[in-house]
Amino acid sequence: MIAQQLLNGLFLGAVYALFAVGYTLVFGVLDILNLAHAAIFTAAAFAAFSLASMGVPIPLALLAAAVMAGIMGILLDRVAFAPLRARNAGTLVPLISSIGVAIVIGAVLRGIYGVDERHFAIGGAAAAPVIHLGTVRFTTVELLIFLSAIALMLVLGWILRATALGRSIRAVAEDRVAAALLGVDLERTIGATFFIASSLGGAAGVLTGLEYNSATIDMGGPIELKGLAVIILGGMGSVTGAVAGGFILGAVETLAIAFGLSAWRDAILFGVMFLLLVARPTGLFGKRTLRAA
Amino acid sequence: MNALVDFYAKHSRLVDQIGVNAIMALSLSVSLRAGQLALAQAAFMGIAAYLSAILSLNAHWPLLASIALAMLVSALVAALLAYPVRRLRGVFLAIATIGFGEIVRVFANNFSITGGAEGLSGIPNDATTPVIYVGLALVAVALFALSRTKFALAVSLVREDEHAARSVGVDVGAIRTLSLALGGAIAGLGGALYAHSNFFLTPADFGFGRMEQILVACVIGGVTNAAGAVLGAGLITLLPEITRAVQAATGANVDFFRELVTGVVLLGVILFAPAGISGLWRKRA
Amino acid sequence: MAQTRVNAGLDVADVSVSYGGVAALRGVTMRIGPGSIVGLIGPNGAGKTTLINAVSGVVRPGTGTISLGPLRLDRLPQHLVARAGVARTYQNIRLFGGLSVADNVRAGAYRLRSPLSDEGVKELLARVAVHEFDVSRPAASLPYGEQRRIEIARALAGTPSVMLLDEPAAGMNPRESHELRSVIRGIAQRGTGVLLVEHDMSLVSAVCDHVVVLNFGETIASGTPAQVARDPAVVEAYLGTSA
Amino acid sequence: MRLKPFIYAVLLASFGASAAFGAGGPMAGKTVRVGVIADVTGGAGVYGTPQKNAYDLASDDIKAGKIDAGGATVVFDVQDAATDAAQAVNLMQKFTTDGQTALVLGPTLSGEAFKAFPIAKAANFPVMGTSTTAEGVTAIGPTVFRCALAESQVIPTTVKRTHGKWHYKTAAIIYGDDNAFTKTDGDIFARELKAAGVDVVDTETFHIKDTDFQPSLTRIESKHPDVIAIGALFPEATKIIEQAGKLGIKAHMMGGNGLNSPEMYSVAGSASHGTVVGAAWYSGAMYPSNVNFVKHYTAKYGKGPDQFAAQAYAAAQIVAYLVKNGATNKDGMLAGLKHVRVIQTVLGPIGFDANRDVKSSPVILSIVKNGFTTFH
Repeated sequence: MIAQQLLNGLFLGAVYALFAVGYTLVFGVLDILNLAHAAIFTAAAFAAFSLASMGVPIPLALLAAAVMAGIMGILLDRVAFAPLRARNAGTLVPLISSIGVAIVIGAVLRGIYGVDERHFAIGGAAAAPVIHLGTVRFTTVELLIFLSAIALMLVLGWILRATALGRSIRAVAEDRVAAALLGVDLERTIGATFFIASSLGGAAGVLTGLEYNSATIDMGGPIELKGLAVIILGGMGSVTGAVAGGFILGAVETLAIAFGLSAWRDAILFGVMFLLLVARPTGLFGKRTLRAA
Repeated sequence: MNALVDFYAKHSRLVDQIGVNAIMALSLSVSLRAGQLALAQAAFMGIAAYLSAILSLNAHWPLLASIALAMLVSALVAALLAYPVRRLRGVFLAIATIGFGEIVRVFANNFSITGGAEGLSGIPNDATTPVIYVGLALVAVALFALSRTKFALAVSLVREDEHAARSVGVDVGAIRTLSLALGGAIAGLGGALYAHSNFFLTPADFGFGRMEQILVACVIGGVTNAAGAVLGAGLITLLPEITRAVQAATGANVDFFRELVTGVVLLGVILFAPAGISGLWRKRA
Repeated sequence: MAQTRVNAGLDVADVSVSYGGVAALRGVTMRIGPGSIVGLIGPNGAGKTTLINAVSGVVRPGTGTISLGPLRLDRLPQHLVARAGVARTYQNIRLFGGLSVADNVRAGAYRLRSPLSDEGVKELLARVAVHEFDVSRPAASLPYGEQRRIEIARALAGTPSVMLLDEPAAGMNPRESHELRSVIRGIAQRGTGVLLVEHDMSLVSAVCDHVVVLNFGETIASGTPAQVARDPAVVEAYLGTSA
Repeated sequence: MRLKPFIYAVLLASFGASAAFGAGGPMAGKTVRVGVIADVTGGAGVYGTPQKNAYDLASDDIKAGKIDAGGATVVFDVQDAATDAAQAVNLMQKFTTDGQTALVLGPTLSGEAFKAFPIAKAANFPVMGTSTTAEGVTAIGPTVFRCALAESQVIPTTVKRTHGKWHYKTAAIIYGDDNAFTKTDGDIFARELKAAGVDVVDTETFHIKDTDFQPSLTRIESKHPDVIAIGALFPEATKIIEQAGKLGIKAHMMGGNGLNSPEMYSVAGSASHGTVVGAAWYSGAMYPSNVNFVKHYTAKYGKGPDQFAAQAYAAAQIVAYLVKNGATNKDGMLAGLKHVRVIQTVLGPIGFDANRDVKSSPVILSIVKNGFTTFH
């Protein structure tokens, strides 16, 4: 049973991680919590559903939805964050404006799709052909979703490490003023950060939708709070940390249930996060100093 | 006068909700004024709500006594929470305290004394409008009185620069703990009044959604003054009913209309008045 | 504004501080008597700010003692050191930027029983040569030199026994720097001991009774400004490189 | 006002399909306003929207004479509470004080009902829950009625019937512990299984909106239960069943009212086949009004009705019946509801017991390809 549970946790953790890297990237660069990330995650799942129902192949739908999510991210920044950034509005006010955008996105989705759960014609991951491997079983689609998540995170890692854009993003995250002095175009870099973060969040939404064969208006609710736990576990602003945090969360959640503590699952999850924050305020991989509000 | 009586007869629940939400927004403003983005207000509210309800239902305590103890316990919990999070600031503090709130909610779900998800019903509905508004007035007066004390000075110094505050002799840890405890006590009042004006409690009443509501009310009203918190709470509480009236008047018969307007209003206020509604009024004055 | 306790002067005895195994101060000893002005100089990284941090309770010395008369300061948290009567300024100004000038000055009197009156605020601002302007302006909106002096006024507001000034002339124009001399002398004349960390040697020579020179965390010389200026070790370590 | 006497008759004849009085009925020219509180948006929008749809359809059907309201115009003023108890409370106060509304139907969730119904009780105002199935709802007061079969009325029969056929010895329970409806499911399944001598080998909980149930199901499978009792609403139940299928779990599955939705077979597919659902309504029931309801609802909204819609439609049929018999205001409604014996609805013949709860028998269904069938 434990082997199957660890595999369950691994699959779960991959999507958590993919969602959280976008979350943490925006925090790392801008020091703000973007509570509209979950709304973009949801919008992308619906977009992929629409495309798939028009006959677009799933991989292409995933790609297109991720790009759309990225564009939404840029718009989100222009509408909700850039005007406040220009005024040095701090961390609290952007938090509220991101809540406002999340409500608007939810309302628009409701206008387009109604309240019903939408399902992909190909069925959920659980309905796909099952692969038996020793005592564990998983389906081909689950495996593909897992591999897609990993691949996307590797691409992000490559962008951050090896490209000029990645260097700019890291420079802005390190010290915005210094980066500007070194000639980094701040607004362009921030826009690119939002594109990348949101397209990854969107991809996580599509993969979640495929995994459970479901797109709903409020599918972002649970992952929004769990995503916070993930980025704290890993260390806010640390992409490696968010990946590790995603897998740790998947494992904690799965093992809590495996040991018969399903009723206490969320308390354990947030308890672990709380204790880690208390013991190590910068998270497992965070190196940044603490910031005042 | 008759129009007023008639209005109250039709909307007394709404009036009460504004009062309770205003108290909650004020409770959050206390820690925000000390620069502490501590988002556990919904949890303090829940602890106090359940405690005062259980005291009334099981021990038949009178209303005021149950409110007093609920406030005390809620303040104590807040003060205790201040210790483990003493090294956390900004968004880190926010997330840790949100996590604390989730843990409290899971406990409320699993304890039999709270009734779990099936809730706690039959709570006496004795927090009438005058009781709620006397509570709100007392909080406002207390905060105003405090604003002229050394404590208020220390709070603003901690918000501006903790290190410099220490260098002039401010015990930053004590001020943080005190401001959290004071916010906890006020949230306790709000929670107890909520319990006694709603007949029924369920853990979902005190989740992240509630915390968001309190935070939004506080920030769009304006963090730095009591009037702002009350205005913000008023707007947030009235918005669903205002949009309902607008929807009826315009015949905009679409389900998502109210949600859309709510989001746009929220965004508009925060973008055009980052210091909140009360900030707008101040600028002009 | 009466002193809250008898000022017996500050004694730093054999103080060492290390950060993660790297020694920042090694066995430093000095005394700042009431009303005296002690200069603390040395190249960048010599440990000057570390000493101020140690005295003001920001860092805890590994060995040695720091005392204000009979009161041991080296085991007290920062805010209690401040309440005992040790005030300081910062190399990078740390005003309460969002608060008004008047509130910043009032904040300095936090340790005292009674709050500062409006007249008290004006008098203190006059003592640091800030005249004639709107005290309700946010502190962060003022020019750099004025902010420096307001920070000194804030430190003065608590009627300290000892005042630690960390490069007060940095960023000041020559006229302001010159005005600063009388401000510092004025502080000492009222009985407050002053520790002045400064790169501007003309200022140090002009106001200090005694100068301590640090290099790599150790005292390499001390004496009157004139004695120190002639010390070969100082010339080599410090003056030689910066003059 | 004195009410004219009601005709208390068991209307076995098709009550809905034939317009007995049509536009020229005894109540012609009268307008009766009914307030409806439904969560059309927000987290429970997926339950409140079918309710709204059902009232819209019922409104059309009354106009067209397919439901006989004695020729009166019945206005269903459907207001969205947005899954916000505060809005449900405000709506309840608005409806009970506007001087026009004769009866309030809803809200959607029991948690909202516990806050809103006491207001109606204080105003001596009649209200009827159509989906608020938690225990204690009707106990709030003498003006609170319910036309939805509670889980406590459905699940005991479900356990008895399945146990009688499958003779299982061990069971696992999986239920949502953060929602009054599904928590009640969990409690009642535990009680009834124990009473039947079944050993409950594992109990798992989840939260509403969860999507991944594999860890819980993996644990359940390790205990090899003969049967799995599901306390869930259909969005979670479809995923539980689908994922159980993937994990190769062969145990029998059963659940309550929450599983009575076309989504069960259309989404979970073959994994759902054989799942037993105890419910208040059978979509395939041959009552004429039900046949018409299912047909017209499907035509109008492009998908079949679920139980939320059926119970709301039944509430509208009850309202029409009361109006036809002279109830035009709140006193008339209250008196009418107290005296109702049996009304033909899409749920079958129903009435109210002494506790104002619906008197009706549950149906035990089994999921087959593309639909439900009765379980034998």
